[in-house]
Amino acid sequence: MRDERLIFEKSVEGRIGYSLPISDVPKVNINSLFDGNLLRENSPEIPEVSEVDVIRHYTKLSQRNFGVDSGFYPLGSCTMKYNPKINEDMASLDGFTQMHPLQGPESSQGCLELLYRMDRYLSEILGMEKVTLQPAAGAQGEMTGLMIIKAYHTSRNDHKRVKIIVPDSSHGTNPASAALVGFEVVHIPSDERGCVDINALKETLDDTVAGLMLTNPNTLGLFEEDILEISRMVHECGGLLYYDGANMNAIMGIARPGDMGFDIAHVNLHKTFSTPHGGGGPGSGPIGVAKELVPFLPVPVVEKQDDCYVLDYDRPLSIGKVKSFYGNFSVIVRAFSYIMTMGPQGLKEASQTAVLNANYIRKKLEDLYEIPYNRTCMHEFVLSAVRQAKNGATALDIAKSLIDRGYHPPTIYFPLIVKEAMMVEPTETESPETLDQFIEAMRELAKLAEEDPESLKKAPRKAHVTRLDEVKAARTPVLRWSK
Amino acid sequence: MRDERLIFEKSVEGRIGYSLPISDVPKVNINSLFDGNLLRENSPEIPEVSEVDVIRHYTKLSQRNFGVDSGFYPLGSCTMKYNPKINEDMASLDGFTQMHPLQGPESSQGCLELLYRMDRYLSEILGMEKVTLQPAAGAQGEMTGLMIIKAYHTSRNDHKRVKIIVPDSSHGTNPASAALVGFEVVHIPSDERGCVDINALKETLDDTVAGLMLTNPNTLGLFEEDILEISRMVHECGGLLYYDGANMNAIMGIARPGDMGFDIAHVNLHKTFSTPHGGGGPGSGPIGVAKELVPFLPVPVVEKQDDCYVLDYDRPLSIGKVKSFYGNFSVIVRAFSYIMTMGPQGLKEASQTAVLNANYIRKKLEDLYEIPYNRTCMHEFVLSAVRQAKNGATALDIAKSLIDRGYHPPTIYFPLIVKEAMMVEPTETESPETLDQFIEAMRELAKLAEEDPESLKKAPRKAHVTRLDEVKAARTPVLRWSK
Amino acid sequence: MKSSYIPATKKQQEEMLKTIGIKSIDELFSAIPDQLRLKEDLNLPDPLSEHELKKQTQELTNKNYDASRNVCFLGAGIYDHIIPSAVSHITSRQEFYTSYTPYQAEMSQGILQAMFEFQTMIAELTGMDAANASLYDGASALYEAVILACRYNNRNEVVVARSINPEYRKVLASVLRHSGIEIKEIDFYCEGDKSGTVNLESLRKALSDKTSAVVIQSPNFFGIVEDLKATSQMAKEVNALLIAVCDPISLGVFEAPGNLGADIAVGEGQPLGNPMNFGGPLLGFFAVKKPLIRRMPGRIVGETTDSEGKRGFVLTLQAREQHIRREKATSNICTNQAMCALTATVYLSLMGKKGLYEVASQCIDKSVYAYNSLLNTNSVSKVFDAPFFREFVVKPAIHPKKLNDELLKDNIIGGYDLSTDYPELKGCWLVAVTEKRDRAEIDLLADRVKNICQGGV
Amino acid sequence: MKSSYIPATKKQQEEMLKTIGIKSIDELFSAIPDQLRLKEDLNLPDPLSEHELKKQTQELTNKNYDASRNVCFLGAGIYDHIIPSAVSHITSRQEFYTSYTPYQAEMSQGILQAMFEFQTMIAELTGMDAANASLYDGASALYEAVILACRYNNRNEVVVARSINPEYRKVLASVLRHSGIEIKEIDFYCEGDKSGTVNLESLRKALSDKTSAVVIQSPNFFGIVEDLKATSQMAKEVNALLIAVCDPISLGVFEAPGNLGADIAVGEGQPLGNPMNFGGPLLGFFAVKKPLIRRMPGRIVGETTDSEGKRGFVLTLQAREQHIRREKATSNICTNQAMCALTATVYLSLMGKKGLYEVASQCIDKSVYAYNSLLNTNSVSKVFDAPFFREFVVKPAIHPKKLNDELLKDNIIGGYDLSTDYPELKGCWLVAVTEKRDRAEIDLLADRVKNICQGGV
Ligand SMILES: Cc1ncc(COP(=O)(O)O)c(C=O)c1O
Ligand SMILES: Cc1ncc(COP(=O)(O)O)c(C=O)c1O
Repeated sequence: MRDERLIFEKSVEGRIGYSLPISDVPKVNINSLFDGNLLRENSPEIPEVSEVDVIRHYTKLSQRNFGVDSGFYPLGSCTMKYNPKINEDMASLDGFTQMHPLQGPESSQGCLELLYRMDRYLSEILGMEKVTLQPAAGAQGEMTGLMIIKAYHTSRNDHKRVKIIVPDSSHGTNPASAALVGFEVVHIPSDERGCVDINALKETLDDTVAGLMLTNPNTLGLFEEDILEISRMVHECGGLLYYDGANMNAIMGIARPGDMGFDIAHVNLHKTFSTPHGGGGPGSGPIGVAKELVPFLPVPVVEKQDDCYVLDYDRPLSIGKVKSFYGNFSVIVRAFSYIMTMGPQGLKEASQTAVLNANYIRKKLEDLYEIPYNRTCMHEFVLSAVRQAKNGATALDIAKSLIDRGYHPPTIYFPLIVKEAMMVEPTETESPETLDQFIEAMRELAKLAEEDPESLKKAPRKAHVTRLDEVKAARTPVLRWSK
Repeated sequence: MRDERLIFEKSVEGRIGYSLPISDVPKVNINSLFDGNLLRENSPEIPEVSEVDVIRHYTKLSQRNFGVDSGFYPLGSCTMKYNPKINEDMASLDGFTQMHPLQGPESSQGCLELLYRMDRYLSEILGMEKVTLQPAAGAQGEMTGLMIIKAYHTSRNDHKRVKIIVPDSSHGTNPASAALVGFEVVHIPSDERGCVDINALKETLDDTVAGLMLTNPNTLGLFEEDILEISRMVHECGGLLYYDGANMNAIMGIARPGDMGFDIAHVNLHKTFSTPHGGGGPGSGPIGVAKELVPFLPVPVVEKQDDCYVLDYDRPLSIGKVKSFYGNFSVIVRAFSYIMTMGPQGLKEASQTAVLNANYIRKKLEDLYEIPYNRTCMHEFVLSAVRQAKNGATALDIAKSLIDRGYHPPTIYFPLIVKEAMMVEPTETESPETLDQFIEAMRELAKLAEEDPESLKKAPRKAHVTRLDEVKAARTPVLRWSK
Repeated sequence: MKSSYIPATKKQQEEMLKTIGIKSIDELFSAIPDQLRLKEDLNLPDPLSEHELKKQTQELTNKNYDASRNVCFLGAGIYDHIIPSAVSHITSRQEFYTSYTPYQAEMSQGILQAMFEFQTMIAELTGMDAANASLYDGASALYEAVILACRYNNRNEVVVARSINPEYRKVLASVLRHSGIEIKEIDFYCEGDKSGTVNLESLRKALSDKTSAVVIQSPNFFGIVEDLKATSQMAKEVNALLIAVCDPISLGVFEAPGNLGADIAVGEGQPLGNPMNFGGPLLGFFAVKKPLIRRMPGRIVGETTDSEGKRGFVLTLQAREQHIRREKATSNICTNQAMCALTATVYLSLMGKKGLYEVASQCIDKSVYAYNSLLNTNSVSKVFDAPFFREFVVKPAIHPKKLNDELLKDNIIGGYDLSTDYPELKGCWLVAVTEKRDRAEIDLLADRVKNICQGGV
Repeated sequence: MKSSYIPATKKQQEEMLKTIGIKSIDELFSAIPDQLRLKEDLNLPDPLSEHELKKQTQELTNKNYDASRNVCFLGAGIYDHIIPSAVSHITSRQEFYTSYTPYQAEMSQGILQAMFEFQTMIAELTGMDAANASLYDGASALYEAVILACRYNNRNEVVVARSINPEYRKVLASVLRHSGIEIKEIDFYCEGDKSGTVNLESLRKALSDKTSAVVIQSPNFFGIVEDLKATSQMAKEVNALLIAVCDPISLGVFEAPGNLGADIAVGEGQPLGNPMNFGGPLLGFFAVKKPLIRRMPGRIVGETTDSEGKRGFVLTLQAREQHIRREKATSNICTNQAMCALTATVYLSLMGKKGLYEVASQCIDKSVYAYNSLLNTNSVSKVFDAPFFREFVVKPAIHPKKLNDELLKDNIIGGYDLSTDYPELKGCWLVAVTEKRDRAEIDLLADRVKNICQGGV
């Protein structure tokens, strides 16, 4: 418990933690084989520790971390649902983990079949024609989708389309991805209902618009009711619609981006399809596209020929590659297992329950917290701690106080259009009892925020550290240990 | 953190945590197939929880437990050494875990080969002729050995040998096993050096003595220097010598029970051979025997015939079976992996380091704690907290205070011949830094015991519970949850 | 090469030697007479690296025909049930499996609470008042039960049905050989609608005021459900205890022995989520009615409170145990099978009331289907008449051993050859069909049996 | 059947609906226009139970030829190294893998500290001042580096050696296509003792004051160690940055790019304990010299103190990132490859200074042995002259594709066919030999190659 040294600080000269075969081939004299300049002068400071040291060190670190398996994790927009254990088992089969990506189709039919089937399943779920599994995460999916948008317009010799429209409530990756692909980003405001301001959109639309990025339900957890109108408008002016699938957990089996008029949609397997987020990743961000965009998909595309699966690289209109090989395969295996065990009804039930859970919490908190757009929400909702903040306890203080009560706090200060935002996404894998306990904690904190806001400012008190100084960290960055 | 309910208290009617195939055979009407009396009237109160509930519940429980991977665990006599991870991997291979014990030798050659090789390796380490791997733990090994002693004397028509001698410092399983097999137990005292009192032994020896049980080094961590004399005496009077192998970690590759004159020896794979103890088990307690006792070993014995391994049941003098099948196979796999990765020098180095570590701690604590038999010890030593106890802080209080400092306490109040005993066994897998920190903690506590003994009585304060009332638990036993 | 499991470096060891005041590690061993000191290394293979070990071990497993690559119809006390994936994700938590007996309760609340839950589940399943925290296996649980009974009522005869697991009977016989306890074995009906169940007439005859206990298993070794109630009434008449050997999965549908008059219920907990593991480790469970609680063998966890009144758990009733009572202890057991008990606890939590019932009833459905399918081949014949659970006896046209050898070629692990243990059942074959088997596998079995028996291949 | 992952029971859901004040779950979706509401279930397979999924998935893996059952000599950027067992015992800790980006530092100190350690190790290996906490893969790390460089010095040409991984070149090309950044590719020497390394004359010619950065890989795609120093001097002359693509294992023996003039070091961290996983997830690492720190893409962990002065770790320099800066962010990356970075950290901790050197030098010993063995068969011919690390190019007598097909029959996964990416290397074969291969395997390879090329089988 007391020990929080870095692994480097546990290093002892000469100690070893590895077990390697003794080489049974002749030893090469490295010094005579290579020019001396090429060889390392000083060994890197990699710690010298035993296996025992390593296991204890990282076991201890794990105990200082909080995951979904530790408890409720209503981090809005991130869909921190429970990650079924069987999926982990399937992803760790030697027959998957020990496959080299360049073996060739003959010796990797199992992998290719799985990728092919995932393309089919995700296409069905998204209402798209075809899916590429190459992008490593949502943001890379966005980049890929935007590259396809660019390629599409270019292929039509329509070179003036330099703008991508994003709502002001959108996630930061949307504008950042657009910029990465060389688009100009145009923000449009939300209306008083928290949705795309149709008039503002109308004003923005012209023949310089390459496309619109939208997440639906949006980051306020609200379904864009005018979506058909929006997509008509964008299409009419010659733009394409990109669907940010981060919020797909609200609508699986209920509605599909393809039917809404979206031309491209990504889906975060690490959110909606229950693959673990792993302290920040890896994720997987496949994108599906409408029929006319299929030629632009990254290479290779997995195709089925008779009973064989092949990798098709011969696609002249393809945007090329966005990532090495075929995507985050082992993440895809987990999502595949998830779809296979949930089935169509299971996925729908997941979304229904996720939405029910979010509305339940919303209803039970609406008297104590300001909820700027307070109507039936989808799988998440955003409350505002403005009332509490006025009294001195900000969203941040409430978040830190939740830590002491054993909860991971909701996402805070996002979306940017809500002051003192707390974005609550319970997911379907939480029991009503857990929701009730969380509600209770939030209500208690609202009360405390009134009676003793100072006490919230001192939180957390029960974590392994008290509140950390982020300003100091950024002002004089210490980004590595040094001897 | 706050949640410490029982799994039963989390049950919600109708909730499920299982995933089973839907039966694809005709449904049988159980009520018409079986007599109504035979069928269950009320369902058992097995909790109704989801997979999420189960994972969180037991993950949380695990976090309230302390293992070797959590830190130093100098529980004397139990050899809590580090359990290498590769051994776990080997034991969890489908090719082992999914083997049915009654498949027959044709389809289980891999298992049988492993058992055969373990017999050979352990025989070599113990200096014995042959080893049976059947006993599930040390105590069952003792029982088996004592049954062999009985069978041996009986086979010689020597029916008057009804006594088993055990030293007063011996582990409780020794006399208990002897009683189980129907022997009369005779305790002999230790001498002032902490060893078998040769004179007392001499007086006890006669033709009613079936055998002597001894652990060497003994439970004080001292090597019985007169072992050759002792074994000569016992053998001369017609008795056999049983070696309690709990302390083998002191002498692997250095000395062998067989060479000392022992006729039977068990070894605790879960101690010396690094298999995890699992919150109390499973263990494995193979026994090796000298040549003349081989016919009495339990059936079946694994034999090698040409290149095949067979199970030999045709052994007329065998004591029969002491356990189902062939022993705790998956524990044996771990020990096999351990021996294979350590090799002969590695095992010796393990014992040498274990002994060095114990003497190092002993030396560094001898000024502050009473050490009744203070000379070079083997892999463990026993100190006495009498000095501290006089001042009000007992061995128990010191133990509980160690918990707050992040250590598992040593074994306390054993062996019975030392007052306020604390039996410290560091093992070889602890680093000198860890030993130094533990020494520091023990020295601090000795000081506190002088200055503020009351503070030790309040320990532990940092564990998940404060000191628990054991008397209450025993007086009014609550051994199960009820609705 | 230095072992990666031993952290002390040469240099550190030198310093430690200095502290101790000696020159070499060898000096530490001077108490060992020189003639006992090994002069050479042990004759063991040179050490392997992890990678080499993995390769060699995989070669070993390749010589095995395991139930992940073969379809298993073998039972006879150890069963190939479905094990939920979540189980091993819990039991592989280091804080559990690298800990030991929770002598220090305050830092072992995790395993203590889990054992308390285990005891509760076993008590619930068996309908008893209390259970311990595990014994080595079903066989050892049985000998402990018999010893308890004989000490309790000071009698020294036990009456044991021959229809209990022969492995248990063998262990019982060898462990009790020198104990002064006499075992009387009771045969089973070979004909009629009770065929395969214990012969109640023989049982009645065997009972006397010397009888300490009656031991009966249900479902018995042939898969047949015994009439525990009748047996217990007979036992009560001579004031003997009833020891019921039971299968935990079957207790999802069958009446608990505790409700049928059993005083002690023991059995094998392997089917509760534990892999077959070539027969070990297993999980002996042990449950009793109230009067026997303080006579139970093994570890027992009890509820208590901490100094602040908070609920907590400790090892309790330790005065029964060997480390306190030595030769007067109720048993010699020390290390037990805690991890297997944890496995069972997690398994049962996942299955829940409903899942356990589902497993048990699928075992019935599928074994009945297999029984009928086999009989329909006309290559096997009926042996017993009473209804069974998960397992049944038939007599194939060719010898079971030969039949199994042939089936193995089709990656089928056949049933148990009863000839070994029951001369009267020569040529009989005990076939187990759990919920893990599907129709296609059962159909394949029937098809292959038919072909093999009819001389085809 | 109800999913075991959704705890709310029907009854509980009814009560929740009541609280919300509606009658059915459907009402919650009334904001969705009716014409968009699916009227039928999705066309997906019916749900499988765990057991069925396991069986079906095993059938899938059986169609693969994986490196646990076949001997792998394939590299080309992804390597089959030995992975210590302890690695997955850590990365499978639920507290790690079920957590997400540590936005709430106080309850995420575990992953934050581990990432801080990762950053330190990468900085140490590469000889740079700071590293980030991971990017998607080597290829994405490279495009991020190029973008950084162009924004940093406001130039828009990058000079890229053709001897870098073709997969990276392809990704670079597609991502930069519309960025206004121009890529100039530089060939490699085809003859002489520098054959296989970047053509320094061509490189010099390509450089100008428009050059933002030079991209070079060492060991390059052919396994050959490049002269980074010479390259960096040339880059410096035109004030361009040097971006070094490097292999982390090789840095156990070769000089760190940071000490040879590199401004940015990127690469693929898969060889550090991450399984090949059919190419994903991988681990992009990214390290820079001081002036570029605040321009790095991705998450960065920094040290700080808590309110009591205790050391702690937080995500820092977030003003670079998309969630704050939106379109002005240094990158769009959000979810990264944290678990792969953790894997690498645990791997490196286990290997230590000495183990890493041992792995690297065994790679050299074994690849040299394999190279010589293959040449000795007279069935393959030399292609390049410069010394290599772990991987080398030869030209077999028959086409690599054909050769690989034959080798597979002997459970050997052959080398990479260079024809695809390098027309000038038609018929050439890139063979990787890690420390995991032993002499017998290499001898078998040579023997089989000889036989196959000479028409035998
Ligand atoms: C609404 C939204 N869009 C896009 C993303 C980006 O996805 P990823 O993190 O997988 O790159 C996120 C992720 O946090 C998100 O919440
Ligand atoms: C000295 C001694 N003998 C015997 C035993 C009994 O071994 P087991 O617990 O494996 O039954 C022990 C175990 O604690 C012991 O320490």
